[in-house]
Parts: sequence; structure tokens; C-alpha cells
Amino acid sequence: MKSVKRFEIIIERLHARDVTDALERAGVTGYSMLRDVTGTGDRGDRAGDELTEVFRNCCVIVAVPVEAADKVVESIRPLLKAYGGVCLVSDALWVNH
Amino acid sequence: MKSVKRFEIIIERLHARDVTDALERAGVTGYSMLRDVTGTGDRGDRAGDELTEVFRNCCVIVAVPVEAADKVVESIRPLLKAYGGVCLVSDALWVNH
Amino acid sequence: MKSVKRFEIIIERLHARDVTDALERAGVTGYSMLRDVTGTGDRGDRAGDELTEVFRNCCVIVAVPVEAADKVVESIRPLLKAYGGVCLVSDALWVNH
Amino acid sequence: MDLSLIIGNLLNAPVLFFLLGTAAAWVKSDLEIPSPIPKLLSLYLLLSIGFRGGVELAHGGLSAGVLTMLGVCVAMALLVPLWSFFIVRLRLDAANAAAIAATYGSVSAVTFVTAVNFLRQTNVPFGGHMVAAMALMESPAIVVGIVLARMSDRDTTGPSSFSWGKVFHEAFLNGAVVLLLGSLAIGAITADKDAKSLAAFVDHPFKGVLCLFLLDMGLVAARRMGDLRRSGLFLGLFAVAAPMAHALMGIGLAKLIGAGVGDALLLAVLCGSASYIAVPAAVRLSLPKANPGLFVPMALAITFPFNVVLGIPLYMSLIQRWWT
Amino acid sequence: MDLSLIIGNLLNAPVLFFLLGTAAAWVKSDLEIPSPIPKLLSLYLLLSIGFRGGVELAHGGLSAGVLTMLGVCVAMALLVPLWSFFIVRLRLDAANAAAIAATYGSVSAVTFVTAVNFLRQTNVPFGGHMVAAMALMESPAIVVGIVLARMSDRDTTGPSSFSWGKVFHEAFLNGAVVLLLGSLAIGAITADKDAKSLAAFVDHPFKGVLCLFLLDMGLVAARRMGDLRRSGLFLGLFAVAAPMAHALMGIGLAKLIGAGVGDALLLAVLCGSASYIAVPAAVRLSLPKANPGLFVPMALAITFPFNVVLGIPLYMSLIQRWWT
Amino acid sequence: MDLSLIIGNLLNAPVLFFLLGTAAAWVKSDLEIPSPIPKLLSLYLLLSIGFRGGVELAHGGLSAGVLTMLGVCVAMALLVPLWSFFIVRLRLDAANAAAIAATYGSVSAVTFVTAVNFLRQTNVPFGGHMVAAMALMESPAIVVGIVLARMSDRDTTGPSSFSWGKVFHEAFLNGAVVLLLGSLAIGAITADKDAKSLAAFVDHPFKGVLCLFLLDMGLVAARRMGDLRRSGLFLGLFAVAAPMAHALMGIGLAKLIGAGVGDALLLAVLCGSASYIAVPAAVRLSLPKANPGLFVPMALAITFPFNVVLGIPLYMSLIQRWWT
Ligand SMILES: Nc1ncnc2c1ncn2[C@@H]1O[C@H](COP(=O)(O)O)[C@@H](O)[C@H]1O
Ligand SMILES: Nc1ncnc2c1ncn2[C@@H]1O[C@H](COP(=O)(O)O)[C@@H](O)[C@H]1O
Ligand SMILES: Nc1ncnc2c1ncn2[C@@H]1O[C@H](COP(=O)(O)O)[C@@H](O)[C@H]1O
Ligand code: NA
Ligand code: NA
Ligand code: NA
Repeated sequence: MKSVKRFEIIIERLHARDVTDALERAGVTGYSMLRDVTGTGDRGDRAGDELTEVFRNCCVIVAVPVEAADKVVESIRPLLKAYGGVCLVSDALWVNH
Repeated sequence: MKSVKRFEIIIERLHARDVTDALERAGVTGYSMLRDVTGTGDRGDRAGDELTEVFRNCCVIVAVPVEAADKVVESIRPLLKAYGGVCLVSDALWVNH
Repeated sequence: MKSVKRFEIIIERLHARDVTDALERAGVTGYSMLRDVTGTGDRGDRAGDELTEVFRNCCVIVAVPVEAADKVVESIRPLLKAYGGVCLVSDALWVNH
Repeated sequence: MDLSLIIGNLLNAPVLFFLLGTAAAWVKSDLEIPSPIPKLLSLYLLLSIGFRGGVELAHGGLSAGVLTMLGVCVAMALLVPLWSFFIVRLRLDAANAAAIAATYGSVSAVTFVTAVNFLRQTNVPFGGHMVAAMALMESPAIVVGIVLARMSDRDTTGPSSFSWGKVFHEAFLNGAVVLLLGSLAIGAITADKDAKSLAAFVDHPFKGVLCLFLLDMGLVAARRMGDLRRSGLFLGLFAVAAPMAHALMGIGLAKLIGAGVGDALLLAVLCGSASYIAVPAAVRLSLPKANPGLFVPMALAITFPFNVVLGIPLYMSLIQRWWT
Repeated sequence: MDLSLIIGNLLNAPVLFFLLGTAAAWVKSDLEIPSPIPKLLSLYLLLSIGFRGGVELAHGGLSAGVLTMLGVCVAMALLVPLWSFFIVRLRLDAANAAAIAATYGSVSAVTFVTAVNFLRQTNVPFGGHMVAAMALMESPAIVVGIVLARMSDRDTTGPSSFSWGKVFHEAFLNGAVVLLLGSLAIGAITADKDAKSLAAFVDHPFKGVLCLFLLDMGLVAARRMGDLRRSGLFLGLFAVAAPMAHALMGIGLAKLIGAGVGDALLLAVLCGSASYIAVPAAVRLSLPKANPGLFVPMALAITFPFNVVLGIPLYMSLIQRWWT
Repeated sequence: MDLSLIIGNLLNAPVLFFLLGTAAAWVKSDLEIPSPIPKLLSLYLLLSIGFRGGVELAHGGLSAGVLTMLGVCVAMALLVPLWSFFIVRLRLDAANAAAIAATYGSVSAVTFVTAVNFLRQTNVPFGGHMVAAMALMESPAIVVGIVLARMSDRDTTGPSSFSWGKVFHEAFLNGAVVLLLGSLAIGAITADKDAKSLAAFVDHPFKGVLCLFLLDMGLVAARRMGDLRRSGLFLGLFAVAAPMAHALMGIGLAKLIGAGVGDALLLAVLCGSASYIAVPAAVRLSLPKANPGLFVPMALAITFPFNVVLGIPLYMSLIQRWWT
């Protein structure tokens, strides 16, 4: 098992593509996405109506080697600044296969 | 980046509202929710038929400042006692924006 | 609150059943599942078309007592070897109820 | 016993799709109707049955006979959970007895819809007010069940957050009741103007949607059958005896008040069916100690298939004998 | 004022289902139409309205009158956001003013569809080219809004990643526009061959699907009403005055170019309606500083209900007076 | 070559909606048909085609000609993967060759459904037993593919958990096969009673639902086209040559056994189409070393569009020449 940093990025679903693009630019080759996330935060309710993706979030989960973590943070931060959302970072072990 | 506690609360979807109400009473202003979670636990299978929300879970994710964690635990515990479910707490860093 | 290990297993939805079977064989009695997860990894895009579950992932979340963690790792590893996917392990506290 | 009616019912597309679903689940096929498609189908069925009921109600009007029928229905919805509670209480604790009582006192909309389809197929007329009756019978049993549970054991009703307001809200304003009554009202209001232009949506696909929904019910019911081991012989017997007993009472009452054949069958089905959609949610909120692994499989994996496959033609053959 | 038209519209199944949804949300019923069912309904409505528009366009052809109408529509789509911006700018910053301007310059497909249903019901003919007009009016306002915002404050348009390419892409290639124009083209191409065989899908369930979709719109609109407190009286007034003013202009222009009664109503509705599906997404991407808690509830919880419940019959009664 | 048939097919609503989907994906529009709507559409198409096939089978009966046709179909489902395996094996490893063999030996239900729609439109009759033939051709190729892979390389078939029981289960009891055969049986059983009352559900919206589903197929196929670079020229050619060769064989066999024009076209399409729904799942479970990034895009992004846009009218024009 290998030490990694686990990122969890919650942002409007409209920006899902921006997040994965930013991750790819930061050299990330694997990530997962949950596409049906609702929530509440500084920018009000994102209660999930189907009418527009503005009121629906997604959650991107990425595990990266510890040394790559800073680069990922820097790639995500401008998106959070522009559009809001949350990015949590924690420690995890990756089960090798 | 700021140290936070990350909560993950898995409970019958029927009680989603109770959880967010409890969180709001505990002073939490932001949370996220996954509304389509299945599972198995002490109370049997929650395999997710559409007929009734009794057999479907949700998952609430909340990051709070470390010092607010106890209050959140206390607000959630009675719901777990009454209805079952799981609440996991872990450490994380919050990427400022 | 009790220390536990939190597992997060992301794998093709086709193999969801194999994962929960393996967990049950390893003595796990409770787990949760997210059934609509997309992603990218070594095996290419899993972008989530509805036509076949081959291009859609699921995510299984399990919390187990610290001492049971190794057994869970061993039960999951052959599946990751055969089918790909990711398994992350982290520390968490379980709120008793 | 009129076997031809039973066999005729068995060789009926909706019932066959139900059996197909059951069979698919038994052989562990991966056939599935993923969420929220079943929700769409059930919204459609409720809207359709409500709207058509409203249109017919507008044409038929609110006669004394109609009001008597509605009264009988509400009375049964209040009484059925009463005796059910005391029978089940012989074996189970108060919370579970109350949950089962509420389940059998309330109604199954899909059983009702299947009976309506059965009547339409055999060209037996029935009154639009029976839809109103169904809507009225959804909720009272929930309240009765909770009252009984609290009377026999104050402790059954969950956490401090218990409130009668919440109970009534959950019982009377759940989505199924609101959509049913709303569509009924809209059907009654727009009977002349919209009935024709909506027919292509409300009438034509009805039977097909019912087939698809019953396919899903078959899949779900078969999966829940595994849970039945837990419930034991007593509850298994109750789940077959109760619909028959209650349907018989319904038939007797229908005869007493001089209802027609179609209305009599629907009353039998309303009394004899058990809820597995609205009640479990309401009960889970108010009686968290009741085990949904008991009362849901009873209603869904025994009573529902029994009524749909055998009960409806059985009740009908009884009624036909008695009425002619 | 012709009250009978308004009451007639109120007693119309689609409008009643909208009100049922609103009522259900007010009493906090758990009635819900879970995602992605509303998406399916709106895909259907767009496909249906597009295809039928195409068929009618193929029969009617592209006359000078049709081209004039399309020109008028595009002109209104460019001008409405212009004055709207300067009016709202009196109170709000550039980003929010631009977002509201784009919202009111663009159109609401569901309002249009409801008006089409209104016309069909009253047997008033209208041209298939009005569907093309709707498709043409979806996007220009978005571009105008963003141009205005950037002109008055370079800083409004988000992060460094801003690009006009993205804006145009989002404005002109969003799913609604593509499906609408695509179905229109397919309808026009296959008018003779497929119109009949597709009628059972495209025409018959149309009104019923509209009812179901408006039920959901009622639920969503009522939930968004809570957000309106934030927007204050000024924006509340704007959300009622703007549709009326723009619809009036539309009616005037329709008279000027000699359009028929049906086309005049549709032009009024196109000018008077505000977008809450395509525009919010495009605006959120290009003007991240604009608060969707302002412009969405204005369009969804005030302007949309106003148009559907009162506006359409009001505009119609005006047109009928003026045209005869 | 009869160009008018090809152009006629191209100007056909379902094909145009497929092309619209492709175009929308190419311009990167956000048009999408979110899950599980495509699942609902495909459940509907399978149920509809199965039920109608059953009704027609009940009327036509099981003649010797029908049984011969079914035998030919099963034989082709066993033979096609055989030679396909050895051809592809020239370039790829055993697991991938087996996966591609299984893909081309099995059938594409949507291609079949599109061909059925093509026949209905041109009023060419065909037998209900062809639906049974499709159901019979879904599974054998999967088993043949896995046998071949294991024979040439024991190691191809994944982890220790491999079991023939699982393979057969996955091959013969997957949801599509169960629903298709179930609906066929129900259609045959209830042919007289239910065919009419279900027609409004099973027949009328058929073509429209096909349009919507093909729109989604266009979106998905275009997205998968990017993966084709990986597959190289050899596989690209195979994906066009195989359907043509297999369809030709099918046509030859149809002539040999004296089948009608409609049945001949359907046999050609069954032989010539490749599976991208049932096979990928079964193959992924049994041959985890096979890369779904190869065999899925071949079937979905080349063979499927080829058959739907060009193949069907091409095969038809051949058959028409030969039969008359
Ligand atoms: N403290 C939090 N914990 C978990 N999720 C959050 C939190 N704050 C915000 N979110 C999520 O992030 C989304 C955007 O947040 P915001 O930009 O603050 O409105 C919200 O809709 C929530 O889904
Ligand atoms: N050990 C566990 N790890 C992850 N999720 C669990 C665990 N135990 C229970 N759950 C989830 O919590 C829900 C309720 O659990 P319970 O109240 O124990 O039936 C289950 O349906 C699962 O979704
Ligand atoms: N680094 C990662 N972080 C998060 N999820 C990942 C990562 N790598 C792969 N995944 C997920 O695991 C699935 C299978 O991965 P793979 O077997 O590498 O193709 C992918 O489709 C992703 O959903
Ligand atoms: Na009952
Ligand atoms: Na407008
Ligand atoms: Na084939």
C-alpha cells in the first residue's frame, strides 16, 4: 500500500469539465466523479432541480501521490475562487493491484 | 489550507431532512448530499427499490472547523440512535478560496 | 467514538456483486454503495453510457474495525488485479449509537 | 368456484408481466427497471386513474349512494387496523403490531389499478367515486396504528422529536394522496373540455404502463420474498387470511348498501389490499422501532401477489354469484 | 378585459396541474418528480414542438411574411436585453444586470409550449415558423448580456479562462437549441413520409406530457419563491412589468407586419417570457459573479407563473380585440 | 445499386435523429439523454418488439419453415464467431479476438428494431418468429468466444473465480434476453385478448421512441469514435467488412431456405449486426483481459452506424433484385 492524498472536490456540475481539464493539466491520469450531488453553502441552496445544472453539484474524487498534491491544489484553487465550491484533502493508503 | 473535520453520515433517505435540520441547528452552514445510496447494515438490506424510500439511504458530507466537531456529533447521535445509520469522522484539510 | 478503517472501492458496476460477496466472505456485515460513478483511469474512460454497465463504475464504502482491515484488503486485492479499479484506505472515527 | 375467471386472469398481460418479473428475479437475471423509472410509471398510473375518476365523478355526480360508499370506505379504513392490531399483538410487540395494522388498514394503489384494468377488460362499469374512496382510505389507518401503538406502549414512538403534526402531515399530505386527489379534482373540473384531448395520454397507454410497472413489482416482490423467512408462519398466514377476510367484509358491505358489481369488486380490493408505498414511509418516521423487514415483505411479497393473481378473480366470482 | 378567457385558461388541465404542483410544494407534501424525469419530459416537448413546426413549415414554405417575422424576432431578442440591462443597472451591479437582461431577452420554451397548447385548444392556427423563431431567440440575448457586462465592467466575467468561443458555444449549441432546430429540420425533411407515422408519438401525448411537466414546474417554482425575499420589490416589479411590456411590444410589431392572431400570440409570449433553463447555465459560466439566486427565481417563480396563468389569456384577449 | 433506397433510408426520421445525435456530439453540444432514460427506451423497444412478435407468432404458428429459419439463425450464431476469431487472431491476442468474435456473432437489438421499422414503413411483411430468432442469437456467440479463448490460452479468463455456470448465466439470462423472450411468450399467450388493448402502448409510440433512442445512440456512438484511433486500420476494416460479409451469407441462406423478402432482410441484419449491450457485459466478466475500448467502439461507432445508415437499404436492394 502506497501513501496518497485524497481530494474531494464539490462544485456546480456545470464546472465538472473545468475540474477534470484542470486535473489533466496537472498531470492527473485517474479520477472518479459522482454526478448527482446536492448541497448548501455560501452561494445558497443547490437543491437539485432538473431544469438547470446551476442548482446541482458534482463531486470529483482523486487520489494522487503525496508529492503531486500541491500541484493539484494549485490547479483547483482558481476554479474555487471563480465559481465557489469545496475542496477537501486527506491522507489515505492506496491498495496496490 | 485549514484543518477541518469531515463527517460522512449514511442514513435512510427518509431522514435526510432530519439530518440537515440537526446540522443547521448545530450551526453548520454548508453540507453536501448524495441522494442515491444503497447498503446493508444491522437493520438489513437497503437495496434501493423505488417503491418506498425506506429501502434507500442517503449520504451527507459535512466539513466543519475542528472546534465545531463535538457539537455536530451531539446533534447527529440521537438520530442514529432512533433510526440507525452510520456516522464517520475523519481529518481533512480545506483548500481556501 | 471508535477507531475504524474506512475503505472506498471504485470498480466497474458489473463487479459490484463480486465486491460485496468478497466483503461478506471477509466477515463485513455493513457497507454502503453509490451506484452511479463515472471516471477515468488506466483502463480508459468510464464515462457512463447507459448502454452497458462496462462503462460505469460504482463506489463501495466500508468502515471496519482497525484489526479487520488487513483481511478486507486481502479479499479485495484479487478483484482489483483482475478487473482494475481503486481501493483507498483511511482512518476514521465511528460515532457510536 | 369459477376457475375460468381465475385462469382468464392468469392469462392476462399485466398478470403475466408480474409473473415474468418474479421469474426473472428467481433465476437471478440482471433484468432491472432502474430508479426512477418505476416512480414515473406510478406517477402516471396515479394521475391517470385520478383524472379518469374525476371525469366520471363529474358525470355521475355526488348522489346519496356515493356518499354512503365513501362513508363505508372510511369506516373500514378505521376499523381494519383496529382488529388487525389486536390479532398481531398476540405475537409481536406494539410497534410491529401497529405497523402491520396500518399496512393492512391502508390500501394498495397498484392492486386497485389492476382491478380497474380487470373491470375495463370485462366491460363491467364502476363509479369514478371509487377513486376518491381509495384516496380517502390511504391515510386513516396510519393514524389509527400510531394511536394504538402509543396507547399500549408510550415508548414505541421514536425519539423526542415525535409530533402529531408530523404524523398527520405524513399521513394526509404524502405525494400519492396529493397527486390522486389533485388529478381527481382536475378531472372533475375539466371533464368536458379536457377529457378528450387528454385521452391519448391518460387512457391509451394505461394498460401498457401497468404491464411495465407490474414487471417491476414482480422483480421487487420476488427479491423481498427472501425476507419472509424472518416473519414466520403466523405472519405468513395473516398475510393471506387478512386480504380474504377483509375483502369478504367489503363484499358484504357492498351488498348491504346496494352497490353495483364493479363498485363491489373495488371495495373488496380496497379492503383486502395492503399498502407498501405510503405506509412504510409514514410508519418508519413515526414508529422507528417497527421492523420494515416484516411489514413490507408481508404486503409486497404475499398479499400483493395473492390479490393480483388470485384475489381479484376470486372476489369477482363471489360477487357475480351473489349479485345475480 | 375579457375575464372569460382568463377563467377559461385557469380551468384548463395544464394550468391546473401547475397550480397543483405549487399547492403541493406549499403544504410541503413529499410529492416529487425525481430527476431525470423532468428532463425526459422536456426533451419530449422540444422534440414534439420542433418536429411539428418543421412539418408545418414544409407545408407553409418560407414566404416573405415568414422571413419578416423571423427578422422581427431576432431584433427583439437583441433589443430587449439592451433596455432591460440599463433599467436593472439602476439598482444592481453590471454582472447581475447583464444576467437579468439575458434572462428576459431569451425565451421560455415551456411558456411557448403552453401557448401553443392554448391555441390548439381554441383552434386558432399558427405558423410552424414560430418554432424556428423561438429557436432563434434563445441565444442572442446571452451574447448581448455578456457584451454589456464586459463593456461596463471588464471584471465581471470570471476567471482568466473567459473566451468568446466558449460563450458562443454555450449560447448557440446548448442542448435545447440543437434538439429544437434538429427536430424542426427533420420534421421539414420528412414531412410527407413520417408525419403520420410519428403522430401517435409526437401529437397524441403532447398535452398530457405538458400537464406532467407543469406539475413539476409548479413544485420547483414554489420552492424557488422563498428566494424571492432576497430580490426585493424592485426586481419583483420588474419580473411582472417586463413580460407585460415586452408582450405588448410583440403584439404591436405583429400588427405592424400583419401577422395572424395565432402568430401574434406566440410573438407576444416569446417577447414576454424569460429563460430559466438555457440562460442560467450559459450565464453562470460566463458571468460567475451574477447571483443565480436572483435571476432564476425572478424568471421561474414570478414571470413564468404570471405568463402561464394570466399572461397568455390576457395577451389573447388584447389581440382578439385589436385584430377584429 | 439502388441509390433511391439508400437516400430514402437517409431521409427517414429515425436515421436522421441518429445523425442529429452524432452531429450534436461532434459540435460538443451539451445535449444529453441522461441515464436511465435510454434504459427506459430500450426496455420499451424490447417489450414492444417481443410482444408483437409473439402475437404474430401465435397467428402464424410454428411451421417447418419457421423451425428451419430458427435453426439457420442458431447455426450462424455459432459459426460467425468461429471464423471471426481466427481472422482477428491474426493481429490480436486470444482474449481480444474472442471478445470481438463474440461481439460480431451476437446481434444488435436496435439494428434489428430499425430494420423492422424500415419494413413496416415500406409495408413489407415479416414473420413474428424472427423476433424469436433474434433472442436465440443473442447468447451462443458469447459461449463460443469464451470456449475459443480458453482453448487457445487458458490464462485469458480472469481470476480464479471463473466458472462456466456464471458464463451461461450471464449469456442466457441477461435482462435483454429474458425481457424479449418473456414478452414474446406473453404476446403469444394473450394474442387474441390483449393485442388490441395494448396496441396503443406497444405499437403507436414505437417509431417515436426509436427516434429518441437513436438520438441517444448517435450521441454515444460519436463519443466512442475517439476510441477508434486505438483500434487501427485492421479492426476498422473488419468492422465494415464483417457486417457486409455476414449479411451476404444471411441473404444467401435465406434464399436457400426460401424465406420471404422481409425475413431475408431481418436475417441479413441479424447476421451482419454486432452486439454492444449484452456482449460487453458478459465478456467483461469472463474475459477481463479483453479491452472494451476495442470491441465496443468497433460495434457501436462503426458497424452500428454502417448498418443503420447504409447497410439496411443496401441489403434490401440486393434482396429485391434477387427475389424478383
Ligand atoms: N462545509 C461544507 N461541507 C460539505 N460540503 C459543502 C460545505 N460547504 C459547501 N459545500 C458544498 O459545496 C457547494 C458549493 O458551496 P458554496 O460555493 O459555498 O455555495 C455547496 O452547494 C455544497 O454542496
Ligand atoms: N460498516 C459500515 N460501513 C459503511 N456503511 C455502513 C456500515 N454499516 C452500515 N452502513 C450503512 O448504513 C446503513 C444503515 O445501517 P444500519 O442502521 O446498521 O442498518 C446501511 O444500509 C449502510 O448503507
Ligand atoms: N487516481 C484515482 N483517483 C480516483 N479514482 C480513480 C483513480 N484512478 C482510477 N480511478 C477510478 O477507478 C476506475 C478504474 O480505474 P482503472 O482500473 O485504473 O481504469 C476509474 O474509472 C476511476 O473511476
Ligand atoms: Na386494506
Ligand atoms: Na423574452
Ligand atoms: Na451478428
